[in-house]
Amino acid sequence: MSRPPLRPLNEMTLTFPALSENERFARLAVSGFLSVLDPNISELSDIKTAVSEAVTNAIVHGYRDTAGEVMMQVRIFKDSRISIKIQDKGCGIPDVEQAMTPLYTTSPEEDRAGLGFTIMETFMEKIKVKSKPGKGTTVILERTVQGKKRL
Amino acid sequence: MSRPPLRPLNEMTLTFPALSENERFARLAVSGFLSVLDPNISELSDIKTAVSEAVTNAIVHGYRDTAGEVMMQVRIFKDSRISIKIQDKGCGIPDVEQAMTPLYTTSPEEDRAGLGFTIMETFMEKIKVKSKPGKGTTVILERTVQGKKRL
Amino acid sequence: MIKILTTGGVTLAELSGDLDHHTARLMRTDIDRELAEKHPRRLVIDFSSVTFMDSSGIGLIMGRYRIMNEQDGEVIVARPPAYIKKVLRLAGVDRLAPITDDLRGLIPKDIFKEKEAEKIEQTAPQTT
Amino acid sequence: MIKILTTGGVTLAELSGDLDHHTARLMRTDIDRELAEKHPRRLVIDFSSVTFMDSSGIGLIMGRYRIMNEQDGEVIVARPPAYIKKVLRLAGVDRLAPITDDLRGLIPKDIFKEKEAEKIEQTAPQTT
Ligand SMILES: Nc1ncnc2c1ncn2[C@@H]1O[C@H](COP(=O)(O)OP(=O)(O)O)[C@@H](O)[C@H]1O
Ligand SMILES: Nc1ncnc2c1ncn2[C@@H]1O[C@H](COP(=O)(O)OP(=O)(O)O)[C@@H](O)[C@H]1O
Repeated sequence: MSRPPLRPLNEMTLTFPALSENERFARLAVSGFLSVLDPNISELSDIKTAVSEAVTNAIVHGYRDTAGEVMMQVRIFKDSRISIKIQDKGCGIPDVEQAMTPLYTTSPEEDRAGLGFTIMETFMEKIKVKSKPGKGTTVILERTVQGKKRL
Repeated sequence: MSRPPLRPLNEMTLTFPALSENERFARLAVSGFLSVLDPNISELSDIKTAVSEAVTNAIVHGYRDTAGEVMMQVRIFKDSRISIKIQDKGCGIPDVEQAMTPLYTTSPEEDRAGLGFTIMETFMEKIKVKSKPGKGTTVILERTVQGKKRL
Repeated sequence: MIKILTTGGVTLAELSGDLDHHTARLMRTDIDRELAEKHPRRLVIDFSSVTFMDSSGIGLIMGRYRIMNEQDGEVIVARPPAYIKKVLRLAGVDRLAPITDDLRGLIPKDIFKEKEAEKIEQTAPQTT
Repeated sequence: MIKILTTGGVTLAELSGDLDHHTARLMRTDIDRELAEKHPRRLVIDFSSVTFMDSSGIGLIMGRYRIMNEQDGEVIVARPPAYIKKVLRLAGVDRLAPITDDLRGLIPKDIFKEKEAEKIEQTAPQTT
């Protein structure tokens, strides 16, 4: 798969405080912004699920002990390629590889299943995770939207 | 009417390039974010219309000759008071009072009706406009949401 | 989105979806082309399927009013939903273009026949 | 949102709306209270009205599985829509909690009678 070209056709950046009620709003904003690509139900559901995982992680883990802002940036490139960046300035992840292991979670007592990263990897084509303890975490999710018309 | 208290209960900030296709997205984001207040159809329609006017003005007038970013911030305060700020860093308005006169428009050739500010004033309870030629324009819209349950 | 049909000197423009600055530009192009080609004496704009409208809709009506008025024609604003009426009233649109909740008598009967014929032709929905 | 009913040792939890971290916390509280009070031998979670689910739904099922398993009870995942099945499969939920598209035989018949009675009582829709 080739890298997306540098200039997006359209983009939006959203910031909101790390409140769990904003998880739903983040999904809504993503599907609203991508509606111009006319995604089919299955890919829209995949994208919303992946975004929900990343935003929830920022709220639940990133800002576990603190308040803070979550940033989400959605970009649309040529040929319906999309890139979604979710960023927090929270506690960060000491070992990203370990964190991405299926079923690994640091919050089992809160009914976290340890499957957030697994879902992001499965439902998107590409995932990049940058994190630094004490500085925060950035997750970049990428994929192509086929859309209804082109199926 | 009393001033809204200083700390919002929730807020979101959205930025997007001044493309006309984003007018729809801005309305969608506002109604999605305010859905927790359960606004009735009539107030939701009023708020969406006022927001649409301010965002369209930023795109049509503010960035008439240039590209740029539109910022929209929505805040929810106690007792369902809301405040919506729409900001551009475009050309600015030389005479705000004149601009706010009903039917006044600098773009009649583009079928602008000169009623944007009139609609914002009528459909919201309070409007503040700050503008500086060459620097940009900030519009702040405020009102209370009654909601379905409280009617 | 927009569907346009002219019969017997009457142009019926059926608008649907959100009517804002972005979509008004697309609708305007289609309506003005039809007016220039067919020279109707009456333009009926049907708002019954419009889901949102801001002052761009007022601009759309006023601009069409100016064109029709030049050739001694009229513009009728038909079947606006309640939230659109609010904007229309605020703009005082009815002083220039009458607002009606009923299409009967305003458009020739055979416009409906043509619409039926068109429906059978169109298998896929039209996109703008 | 959630509606819970227990009859004949079976608890039926009907979930609706989006199931994410935010709503899962509310649902969990209600389910766990019912389990602690009624000690059912079977918990049937009905997903047919769930409009979205992420891994928080898996956590909700797994947590309830642990509670039920301790008291030798079982959890059944009923009527999940297609997009939810995808998440369930990925998590391998069916190894612990059977997934079914049919409620018949799983819950006592009189649970439906109670539901009817409740419907008549409730004039306004319940909110959580
Ligand atoms: N934004 C983040 N900030 C800090 N830690 C994180 C973040 N995202 C993930 N993690 C860590 O990675 C682990 C695995 O994440 P994930 O696969 O999403 O499972 P879960 O959220 O169910 O724990 C989390 O338990 C947490 O320790
Ligand atoms: N964000 C803005 N930047 C620059 N000029 C603006 C802006 N908003 C409004 N104006 C000026 O104010 C005038 C009146 O605005 P408005 O009442 O919304 O009517 P309209 O948009 O139909 O022209 C505009 O024609 C324009 O000259």
